[in-house]
Amino acid sequence: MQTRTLTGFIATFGLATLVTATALAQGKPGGVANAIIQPEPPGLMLGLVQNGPTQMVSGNIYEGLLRYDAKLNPMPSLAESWTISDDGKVYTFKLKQGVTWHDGKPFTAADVVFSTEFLKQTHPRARANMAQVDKVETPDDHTVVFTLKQPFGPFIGVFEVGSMPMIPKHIYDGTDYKTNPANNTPVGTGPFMFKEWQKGSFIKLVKNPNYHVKGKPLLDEIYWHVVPDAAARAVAFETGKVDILPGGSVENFDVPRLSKLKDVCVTGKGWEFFSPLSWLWLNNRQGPTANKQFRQAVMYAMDRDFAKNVIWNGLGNVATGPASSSVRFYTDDVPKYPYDPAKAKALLKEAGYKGEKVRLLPLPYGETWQRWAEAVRQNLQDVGINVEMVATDVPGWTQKTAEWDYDIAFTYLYQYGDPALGVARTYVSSQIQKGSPWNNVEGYSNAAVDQLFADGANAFPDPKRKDIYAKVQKTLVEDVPVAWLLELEFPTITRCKVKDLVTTAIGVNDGFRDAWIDK
Amino acid sequence: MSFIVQRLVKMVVVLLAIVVLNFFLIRAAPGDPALVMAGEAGASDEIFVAQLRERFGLDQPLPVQLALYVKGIATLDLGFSFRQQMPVADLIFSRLPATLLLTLSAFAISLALGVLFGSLAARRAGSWSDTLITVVALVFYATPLFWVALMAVLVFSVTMGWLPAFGYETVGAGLTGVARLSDIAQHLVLPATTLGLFFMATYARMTRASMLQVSRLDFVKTARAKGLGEGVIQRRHVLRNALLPVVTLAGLQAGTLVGGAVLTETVFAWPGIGRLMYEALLQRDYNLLLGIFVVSSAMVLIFNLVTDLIYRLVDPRIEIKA
Amino acid sequence: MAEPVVSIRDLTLDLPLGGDRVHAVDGVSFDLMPGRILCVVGESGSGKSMCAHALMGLLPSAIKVMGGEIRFDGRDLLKQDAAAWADLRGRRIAMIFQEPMTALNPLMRIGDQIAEMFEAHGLLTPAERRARALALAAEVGLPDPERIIRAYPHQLSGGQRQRAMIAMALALEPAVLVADEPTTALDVTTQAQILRLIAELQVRRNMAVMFITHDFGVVSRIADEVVVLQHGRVVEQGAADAVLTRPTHPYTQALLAAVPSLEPPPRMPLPAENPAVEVTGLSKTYVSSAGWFRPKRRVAAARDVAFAIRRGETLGLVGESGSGKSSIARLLVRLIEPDAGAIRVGGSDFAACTGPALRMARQRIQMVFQDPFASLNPRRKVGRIIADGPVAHGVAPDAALARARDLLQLVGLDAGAIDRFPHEFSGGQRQRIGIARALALEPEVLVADEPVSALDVSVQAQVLRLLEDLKARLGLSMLFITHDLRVAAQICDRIAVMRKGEIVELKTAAELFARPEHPYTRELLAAVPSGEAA
Amino acid sequence: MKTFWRNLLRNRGAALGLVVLAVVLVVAIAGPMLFPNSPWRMVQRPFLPPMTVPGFLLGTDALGRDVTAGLIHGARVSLIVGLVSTLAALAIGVPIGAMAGYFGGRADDALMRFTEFFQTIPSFALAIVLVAILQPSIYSIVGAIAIVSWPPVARLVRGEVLSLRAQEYVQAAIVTGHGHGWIIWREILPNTLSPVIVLASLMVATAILLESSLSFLGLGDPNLMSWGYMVGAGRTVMRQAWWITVFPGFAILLTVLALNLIGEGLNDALNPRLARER
Repeated sequence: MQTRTLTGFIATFGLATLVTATALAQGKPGGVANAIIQPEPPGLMLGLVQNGPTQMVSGNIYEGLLRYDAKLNPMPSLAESWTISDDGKVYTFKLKQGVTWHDGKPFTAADVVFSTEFLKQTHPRARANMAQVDKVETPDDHTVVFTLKQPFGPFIGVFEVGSMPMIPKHIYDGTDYKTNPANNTPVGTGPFMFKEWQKGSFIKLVKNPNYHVKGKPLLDEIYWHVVPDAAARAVAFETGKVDILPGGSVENFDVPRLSKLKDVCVTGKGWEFFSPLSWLWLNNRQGPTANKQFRQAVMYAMDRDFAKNVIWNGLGNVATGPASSSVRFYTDDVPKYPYDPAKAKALLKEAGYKGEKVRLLPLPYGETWQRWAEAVRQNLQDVGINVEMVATDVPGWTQKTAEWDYDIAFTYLYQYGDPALGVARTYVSSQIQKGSPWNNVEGYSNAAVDQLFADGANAFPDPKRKDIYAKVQKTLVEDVPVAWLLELEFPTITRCKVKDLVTTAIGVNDGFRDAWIDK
Repeated sequence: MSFIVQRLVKMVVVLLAIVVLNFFLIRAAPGDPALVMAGEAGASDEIFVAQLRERFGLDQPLPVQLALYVKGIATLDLGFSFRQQMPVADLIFSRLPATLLLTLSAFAISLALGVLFGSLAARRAGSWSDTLITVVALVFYATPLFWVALMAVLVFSVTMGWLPAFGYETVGAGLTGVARLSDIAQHLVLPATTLGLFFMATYARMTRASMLQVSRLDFVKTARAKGLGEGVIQRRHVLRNALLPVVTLAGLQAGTLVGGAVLTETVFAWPGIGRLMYEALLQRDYNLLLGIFVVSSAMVLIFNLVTDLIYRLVDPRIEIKA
Repeated sequence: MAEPVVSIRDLTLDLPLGGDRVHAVDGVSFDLMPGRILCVVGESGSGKSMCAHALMGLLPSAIKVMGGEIRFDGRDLLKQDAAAWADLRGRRIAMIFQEPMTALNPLMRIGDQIAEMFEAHGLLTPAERRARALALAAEVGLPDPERIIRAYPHQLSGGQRQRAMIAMALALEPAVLVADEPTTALDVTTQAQILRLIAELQVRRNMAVMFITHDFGVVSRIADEVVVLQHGRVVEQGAADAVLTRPTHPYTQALLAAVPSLEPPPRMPLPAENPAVEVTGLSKTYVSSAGWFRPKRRVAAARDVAFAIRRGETLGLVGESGSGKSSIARLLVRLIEPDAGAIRVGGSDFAACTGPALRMARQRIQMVFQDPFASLNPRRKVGRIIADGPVAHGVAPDAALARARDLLQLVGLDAGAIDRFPHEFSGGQRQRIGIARALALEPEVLVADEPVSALDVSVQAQVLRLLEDLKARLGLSMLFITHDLRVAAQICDRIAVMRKGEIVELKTAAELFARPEHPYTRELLAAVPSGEAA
Repeated sequence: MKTFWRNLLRNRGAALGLVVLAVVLVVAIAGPMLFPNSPWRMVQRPFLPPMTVPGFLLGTDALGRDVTAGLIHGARVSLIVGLVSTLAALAIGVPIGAMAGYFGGRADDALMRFTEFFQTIPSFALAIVLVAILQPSIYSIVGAIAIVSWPPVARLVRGEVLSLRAQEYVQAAIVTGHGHGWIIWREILPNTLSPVIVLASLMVATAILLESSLSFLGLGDPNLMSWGYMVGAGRTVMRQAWWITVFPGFAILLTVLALNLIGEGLNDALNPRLARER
């Protein structure tokens, strides 16, 4: 098999080394980091639980084969190098030597194979990604070869710790994964080890003294504090109890105030991999929202700049279409929907809308989303849409969207850097399946779009994909299957003495490896 | 003793009824734990949700689920938390001490201050100071609790820096012994006072009304006719008798407090049971939620029993009346 | 003659504005002499209690002292401050109250409450106080004093409680004892004992006693001197025998005349066959639920009770509290369910009726209640109260109201009363309304449960006369329940004496008073304070 | 009636409470006429402090909505929540209490076990669960508040009925041959009115507070601008814009305080013995 080394690899490897080197030169060892974790995660076993807070904490306990920089270029982690065959079907990873699990057992290729199998059973995203894999082989203890059924463009981008964490075979093999007692004391290869979890209070991680990167990590301990009330979290930061507010841990309205405090640094970086994009699900099946002109009217009716400036304090960008601007193959060469109530009214008239009641489901994620829904409701009411807000909690929202019991519903989704991973699922008709809130919930069905997304995923190499995705984006924006709102930005607020926390595309989730505190 | 046995039997019946009611109530809510977890995972497919449902036993018919749960309860097994991957009992009992500490302190504060204010107001009934005391006691009741809590944090933690704003103890300080106790006590001050002041009004009102009623009774006249000083009359004759209904109320409230401190626990990040309940509800963690209801209801029943026993000690007449 | 201990001069007390008169007490003067008992007599609202409270400095805040003085120990009691009063009360002037149950703190042991007298005045050590409490308990004749001083008030009988109160009052050997209707709430036999005790003690201690009462029987038994109050004024005062035997003021004369005689008036015997009501084997036992450390308690309210009420007859049912006489009344009208027995009214067994049949049968046997204040719904107009019954039994509302007017006139009230509320009437008037209500259904039998015991003597006589009159005019039969043998003597054809749920003796009134057979009957008769004896 | 008002007004607290409540009622009834626009309209710059721009006396909230308009429209919603939920609680509690007290025996036992059962479940927790289950709306909120607040009513009414049942006028009605329904409705219930009114006035206050607490947890009706909703929504920005929470919070405080003072005054005034001694 002919292989070639990706040029990007050299570049990134070099960069990574450089970053490491500078960090080493500057970083001061020691110290304790106090961060907020919100909400309290249900568990820390990353293979079993994948929600945001779990990723945030456990991303520092477990590791994936790769890490990604802000441009989503792969960097070595447990794999020190990798090659991709010319036909884009064979991926060979060389694993780092001398890596051990927190319990001292060596990390080998067998663990990678085991993790693949494990995650196929428990991790929906990994299951989808691994479905592209024909076979996994281990020529030796430190080499893993993935052979794909067909080329899959985004495959090199799926090895981040949250998407594919490495699970210790020696602990889980042959056990019932779900009830394994080790789930409460997660064992990974990462820079920090699980120490203590007082439910409702804090999670404590301690430095892994045998970490495979020399001189890392610099911090001795991390405390993740559980503070359920947003205002109390802001107070916790102000009073110096915590120094790190990961994105989303305080209400947006508090961000400007906290940012202005002395010695406080804010960054919007660290979300490139997720590139969260918000939109309104518009139920394409029934009611006024089944009408394309009505949906376009919704786009024109919304003052998204107001939402950005007032509700999100100017953070983020107004979305142009189905892909966030940080996603690969993004294009802004699409029809535009500026705030134009007059045009919205005209379109409503054309659509023959007679003032039927339209149910609006806000996202029950706190005050920001509530205010946003109120503003959108007002926008829609102003052009004559008869909106009634339906209040729910998270399970209610999940149920209603998953069961398609809504007219308009707020949501936001991660895009995982590639349209095939994070965008297609919302628009292809094969993803119209009741019971999940994250697939093609709006019920949009367009054979041409289905075909384009199918082609895009397996086209090789990249320029081919770019053309295909440009076409898709144009079609979708014209059809308005959902009403795109904003590319969200969740600022990470820290005291400035906390250095090098956000260095990768997943930010805080694996950032503590390099972080240090300036004393 | 038959009294206690009888009460215990009644308690079991009530608890069982609570289990059954809540079992169905919770399941009537939209969404289930599998959906919630699927939702949180950010990506989901049918297999994932189905797997979760099977794992949680949600694929079984409801009566079977109920039977299994009741069977568990009968063996004092509160089941396994779907979400937190821990036995429900462990979760609850790790939180119970914090809740009891908070609520019992708040309870003591509210009772002490309430009785104090109530008796002061009663002795000056109809005067300006009566009105003033009544209004002051009511202010803390009438202001939304979370609002008072936030103000307290702003004033005493953020501005003055006197007291910690949240949590149960200083995390990571590694304190032991007396230092740890004093640390916890400092953390306790704000939440317990806020909660206590809220409940104070009820006791103040009750004490005042009760004292006014008692002070019209003949034996108070007898006490005066004896030539007792006003202080002794108020304390020994009026207050002691007036406290009987207050004891009853207190018993009812002390129990309810256990499950009712959701707001305070949320604002002060107090790792108690109320918050756990609320989170379990939002996550549709059926077993955990049911478990909390069972435990907090059991606490209510126990508190009521204790109150009744105390009442019997305090009021010698009960023996005949029962 | 000795110096008076207390001398009240021109005492004038004002009622709060809006009352039915300006002065609660108006220019009252009298003296209390050591070793003598002064009875202050009057009907309700006469101001007699106010005098007592003024003497104790325990006037309600709404009552204002307008004039006069109360001289005691060379000072004017009306001008004392709180501290001086606290010192005087209990030590120099003591008081006992009407309701011995409510006058004792239910949460304190009897001994502690007695000892508190010493404590209040800073006397003796705790151990000495206890010893004195014990001695006092013995002195007032409490049985088993060791046990009783450790008991709580509810564990004592009414008479024992009153003895405990007296023990308290005597503790510091006061110069003056104020007794505010101390025997009114007690049974006759107990009343007699307490009166004897007070009389004994005041002689032994040479106390001056101010004894408030409404009962001339009591006056005749213990008074040395009498003051008669009417509407806050003294209408007559003097030595007891003088006032009782030769009253000069018309009010006193009327009061004395109103006291029913123990001598039953002659009555025509009535035929025994075909009685209006025939009760056989009536039994009722109350079972209190078992409690802590304690088995069930059973109290027999009626044990195999049998009697008949002849047509046109008034059958009296007398007995002390707890004898079961009220239970019989309630069983008879089916307010409580009998355990066994039959109540034959006009041929059918009333005790066996149920449901709608019972409701229909009810109109044949109606009841007049004891408390004129509690027996009328305060929120319904008098007309409705009377007319409700006939309406329930199918009479047209207009006709029922018209009948209510007639009935009101029949019981001696103005027909216009139908549009007024009960609280606008006096006690006697209310009792008349209650009678009108009972008559509205045109019953054959009237059950009257202590219908006059809550009324003042003068009113009592009027109501009795009314009942007697109505009975005759309407051909009613009546079961008359009372604890007052005088009343029974006046109104009853035959009298049954009850004790512990059993009828111990049943014979004509004349015979019963002339030749009581059962020892209990004799005891009862002996205990009646007799006006004539004075 | 006249003496009742005199007694009530002689109580300073109650008089004060009546004045405040009257103002709130006037605002609730007439206010929306003065501010006909929806309080949800975003009409000015967000976070406008009070008294900086004419026409916006109390400033604007996080979206630029007029706080004054919200306060005035909220008065109606908050009062309706309080009143309706109290009426609903009475509708449950009074019959249960009346039947338990009147019939006694097994019926009493069964009904009181039922009542105790509801008292055993921590009430706020139950309210939260109920609202979450039914999903927040004015109906579910009112329903939940009613369901958690009826047991005290039942207990109170039962106690009153129990003592009234022994009253001679009730016995007279039985002897007269009236049916149970008639007796309960005509003879007994009217006489339980005073304590029930006192309790109800306190319950209205508690209901308003409960609604605000539910709003704090995000369980308010998002279509109705109530005071609770305003306080709940404004508390996250309390540090930047105190006026968003302070004004509605103060409105709640005043109303609840007024209702409590009135309740206490009623208690004193309806208790004739106490009233006379004053």
